[in-house]
Amino acid sequence: MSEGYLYFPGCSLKGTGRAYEESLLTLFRLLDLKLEELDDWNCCGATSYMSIDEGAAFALSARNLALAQKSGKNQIVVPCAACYLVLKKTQDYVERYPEIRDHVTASLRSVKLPMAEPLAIRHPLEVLYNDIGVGRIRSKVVRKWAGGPIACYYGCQAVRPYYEVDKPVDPTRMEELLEAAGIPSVPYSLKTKCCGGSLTGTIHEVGVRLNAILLKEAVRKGAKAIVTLCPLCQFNLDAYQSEVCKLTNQDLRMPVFFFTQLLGWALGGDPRELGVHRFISDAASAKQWLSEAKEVAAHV
Amino acid sequence: MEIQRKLKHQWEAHPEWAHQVAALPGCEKLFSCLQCGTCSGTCPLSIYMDYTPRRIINLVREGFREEALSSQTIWLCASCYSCAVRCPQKIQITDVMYSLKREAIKSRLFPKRFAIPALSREFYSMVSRTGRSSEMWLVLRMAMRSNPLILLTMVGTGLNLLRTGRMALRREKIRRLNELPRENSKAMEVQ
Amino acid sequence: MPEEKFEPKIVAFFCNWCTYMAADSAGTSRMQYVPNARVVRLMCSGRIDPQFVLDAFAKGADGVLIGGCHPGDCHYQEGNYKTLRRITLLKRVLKEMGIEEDRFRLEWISAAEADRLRTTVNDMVEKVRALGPLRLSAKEVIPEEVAVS
Amino acid sequence: MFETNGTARIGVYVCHCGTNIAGTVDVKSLAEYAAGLPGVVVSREYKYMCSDPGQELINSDVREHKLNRIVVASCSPLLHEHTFRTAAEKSGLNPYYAHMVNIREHDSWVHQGEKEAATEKAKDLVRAAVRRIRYHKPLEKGYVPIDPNVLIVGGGIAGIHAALTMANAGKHVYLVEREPTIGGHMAKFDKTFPTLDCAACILTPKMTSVKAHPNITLWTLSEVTNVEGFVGNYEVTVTRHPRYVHEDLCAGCLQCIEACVYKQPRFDDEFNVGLGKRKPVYIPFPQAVPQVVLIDPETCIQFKKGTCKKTCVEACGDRQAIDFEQKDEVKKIKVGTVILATGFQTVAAERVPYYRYGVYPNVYTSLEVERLINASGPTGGEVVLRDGTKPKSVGIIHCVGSRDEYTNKWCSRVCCMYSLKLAHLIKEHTHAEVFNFYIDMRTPGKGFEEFYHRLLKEGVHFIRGRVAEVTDWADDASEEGKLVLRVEDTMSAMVRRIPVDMVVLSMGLEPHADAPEVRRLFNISCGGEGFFTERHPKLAPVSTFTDGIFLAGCCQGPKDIPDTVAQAGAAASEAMALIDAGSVEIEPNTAYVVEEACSGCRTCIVLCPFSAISFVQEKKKAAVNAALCKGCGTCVAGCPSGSLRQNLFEDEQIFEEIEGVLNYA
Repeated sequence: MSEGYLYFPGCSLKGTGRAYEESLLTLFRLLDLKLEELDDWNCCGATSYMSIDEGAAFALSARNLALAQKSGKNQIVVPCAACYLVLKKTQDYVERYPEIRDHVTASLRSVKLPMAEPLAIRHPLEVLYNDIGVGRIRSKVVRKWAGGPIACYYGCQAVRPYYEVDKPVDPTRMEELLEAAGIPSVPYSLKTKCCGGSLTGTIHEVGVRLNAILLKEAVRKGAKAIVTLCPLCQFNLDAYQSEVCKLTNQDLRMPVFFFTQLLGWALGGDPRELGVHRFISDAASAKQWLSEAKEVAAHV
Repeated sequence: MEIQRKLKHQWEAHPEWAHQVAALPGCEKLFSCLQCGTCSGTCPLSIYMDYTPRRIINLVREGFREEALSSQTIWLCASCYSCAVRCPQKIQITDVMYSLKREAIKSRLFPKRFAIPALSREFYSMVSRTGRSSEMWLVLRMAMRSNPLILLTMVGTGLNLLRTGRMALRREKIRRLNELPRENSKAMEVQ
Repeated sequence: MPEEKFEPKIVAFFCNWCTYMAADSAGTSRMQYVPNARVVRLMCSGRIDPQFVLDAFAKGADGVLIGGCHPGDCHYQEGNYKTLRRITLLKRVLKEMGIEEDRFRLEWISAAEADRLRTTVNDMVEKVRALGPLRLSAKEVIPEEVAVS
Repeated sequence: MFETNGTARIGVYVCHCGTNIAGTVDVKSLAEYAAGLPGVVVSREYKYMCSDPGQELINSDVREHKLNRIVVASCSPLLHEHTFRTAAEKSGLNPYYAHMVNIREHDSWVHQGEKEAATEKAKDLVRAAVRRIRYHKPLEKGYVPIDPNVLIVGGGIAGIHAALTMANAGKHVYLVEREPTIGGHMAKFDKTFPTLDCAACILTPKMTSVKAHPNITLWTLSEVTNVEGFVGNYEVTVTRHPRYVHEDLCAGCLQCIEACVYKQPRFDDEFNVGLGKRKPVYIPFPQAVPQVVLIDPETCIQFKKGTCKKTCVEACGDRQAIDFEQKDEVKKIKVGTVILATGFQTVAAERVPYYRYGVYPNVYTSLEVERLINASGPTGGEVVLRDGTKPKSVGIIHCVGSRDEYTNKWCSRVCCMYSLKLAHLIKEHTHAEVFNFYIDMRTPGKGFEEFYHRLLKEGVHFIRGRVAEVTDWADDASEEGKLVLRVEDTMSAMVRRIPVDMVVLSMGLEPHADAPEVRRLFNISCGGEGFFTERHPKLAPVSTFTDGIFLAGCCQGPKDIPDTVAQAGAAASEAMALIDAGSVEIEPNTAYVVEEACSGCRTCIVLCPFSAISFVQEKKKAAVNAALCKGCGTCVAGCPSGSLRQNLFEDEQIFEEIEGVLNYA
């Protein structure tokens, strides 16, 4: 790991998903993993761009790959599920479709950028699981969880259609890492169902309904919190909870964490540096669980 | 309640269009669809669509262009790829949906006052100009273009975001804007 | 004829039990491929005498393709191993004669691999087309006896 | 009459094969072109050369124009070479003066829409043949005697039926079965569609008569481990694995099972696909044939620790049938023909993970449910869930592992019908609400569609849609504790959630995992999907390209019991046709030595895998034993002095062909 990883934050991690960035950087620091932010990166284009102009969409995200190439590093860590997928898909389709490759190459050439050689586009979950490993996480745990079982929620674009982050049908790496950190999880059958993404902002009522389903099932399975690996999932489940409760008239309130927050906390990170103050729903429990920590021996 | 005529004449179909779609990246296997409905069954949004994904595939395959392009379905698709990875014929349905969205916007066939095309276009123009998307500005402009009432539903959320410091008020911009791909005027003239 | 499009001629020696059948089933399933190959049917690729290949090149073939059963699948137990031994030797001879590697190919294609046959022929013709017509320089005399076994 | 190798008078016949060839190849100009080739006396094109009038054409031309060579440009020689050789023979020529050019499989069918190029190719190929055939020689037909004994591999319904058919006709049959009993999949079924007659009632009598038949040698727990020789004369090695019980001594009294130190059965019972339990000493099922117990060394204490009280041996008493020392026994047999009836396996349900088999206990495979319904099954015919309760609602999912790029592309052909059967039986046993989820309902068979209608009337739900997922996610109280099937009801174009107590996965059929080894052993070929390939899909559906080896049942492709039995009968009669002919014609494409040229270097001797070449000391020359030679020609290519030659593949013939295709006039 000496040479470290490039880091592609994506727009959300500078805004609504700020806590994801904060906790990710903290966690990686605790594990002595170097993250170097890609200089002058641009928006990946997300799903909207693809809906307007395919060529431009690929060219846009290809610029990031080109910048990465110039930086000389051969792997880039992408925490946002949407960015992760777009970058991977760009690399894949450029390989697979000559017409796309030609368009992108031309577009990059026109601004004096190289067409990047394939590089390793990686999600932090998979980096932690493969490069650090459940065992090392377990050995570094210094705090004891008091927050009750959680439901691990993977959403869609991190686990589909590319399967490097985890198994497609029943992913379990978040559970494994969190179990190692002493945080129990419940079997959660909706872990790879979609939260609707930007629908909450566009066809609001539908977006909210999708999140209602996710929260209801989490409560039904006895989860006290939801853990995510995507800024949009976290935003939807967190920001619209009160609405969901109204809609279903059930009390479905629970904190919605980033897995990096819980791991960072278990490894002794400063709650403030993990973005503990950025929760909207049930912020109280979140704060409580992430601070009231008894130190424990370095094994669980 | 209004009564609709459902008869379709073959001259209303555009078989050649089906083949154009099938020629696009990701849409190659369009014609191998068995109409099994796995896509609709696994889709979290199919329950809100006017046509289920399976029916969209068949509309395209049979060349019913207007029906497919003006459907709400393609805009409800959240690109979660469930259908794409589950289709027993490996049809990349998500890519099919994208190509339909693009054509719908180009040919102005999307549902009026429907927020999503507006969002996409705002997003597109903002990113092409600044290289970054700033959620708040995006939402504002999207709302203005489609249905300002949306904003009301968002006030609360907005305040919460402000309170927790999760809303970027400053508009992000990259340094080397010149490196961004040129805006595709054809796509944008729609505005 | 470099001015008009050059159509390579490929002589293909196929064993009766695997590759010839693959070509048959490619037909029955109407797979389409380039019409440049001419098949000479033999019972086993083991029957292929290096002189057949040299003769083919000498008499104007732009490429020679040999198709046999996968190692271990030979209808005659081990004929294709013998082929392999001879071909490796022959390849050297051809190299010395200045015949590019892509012009001479040995492929194991089982009766089940119709599609593999299709792609192999397409691919080889494409490569040979890129190389252009084979011109054996005048001093090139095909050795009458190439004893390889 | 024209047995001359002298000046060739060649007749060329171009076949249209309807439009199959004529649609792509310009047959007229091809025939005209051929007419101009040296040695060609007559050149014609005709609609169907393989038809009687087509062959008659050859016949009359031979008489009229004194032809002595025949070139037919039509389909693959693997299909009609024999036809045209016979035609030549009928017209008084030596059959080997006829030669075929493949302008269908290798030309018109693969270059559709390229009329010009395809016609050019056809011309090249015809030219090559015309040049080649000038060097043909009259040859004696080769014959080999057929050993009347037959080997049948696989003791399912296909193998059983073929064995009885041939045994009744007085042939001696070696029936080799890998499992401890014959009966195969059919023995596991409860009822059979569409007639619903009980599988055991129709199968077990046949099983017992196999055992009883004087002409059948039945070897269970046995596998074919080596095959040598050729049509009419196969030498087969069969390895009989130990059952640790002497078949001839065991009376099937089953007292040893009673006496076993394990008081309760506690090991997964293979016959009940893991749903039931058995002891280390057991009999697969009550009507097993042979009616002989066996001991499973994996679970028997005596084998694992060597410290067992051996109560089973006591119980067996004077019979002394049990023998812990039993070892593999190798049998060598000679047979003339072989029938492969090695059957199929069902797709492993784990390969379709979205249906959660092995995750949710109440998801079952169709085969498991067959055992649950079966009166002699683990629950005595009670259809109950793993917790012993009766399901109130059942979902049956068709096409699991079939018609799917991720598992198998093909339709397994029997799933629709057996799913209907299971739906009926489950309803009958449990009065549960039954839902069938299908993509297309396929009921092409006698009484099949009628059976479908019967189920419609019985009130079984039929939902056209492939279930997307089986989940325990409850959307509301009505779904609590149920398995929910989320599916698009494509007929009403609605997505539905259907909660059930039991899910049945109708697993598809696929080739046995070790089909490739069997294929290699018997030197036959497989299709891309792994089923054994028949010689011709329509005209030779039970033969293979290896003479004397025939196919029966699902090893050739998925099929139901009636078709399997029909095919087994066909395979049996094909084999008997060979046997009763007493001998079979073989290609005279053997190698021979031109003695004056042979230097006696012995290179060839090591080249021959069949040790058909010997070295004659007194002459110091090699000699080929035509009876052993298979005609591969490897020795011919290897002979440094060119003194080894091969009939039908003489160097001249091949050189002519090469130069012919290369347009050397």
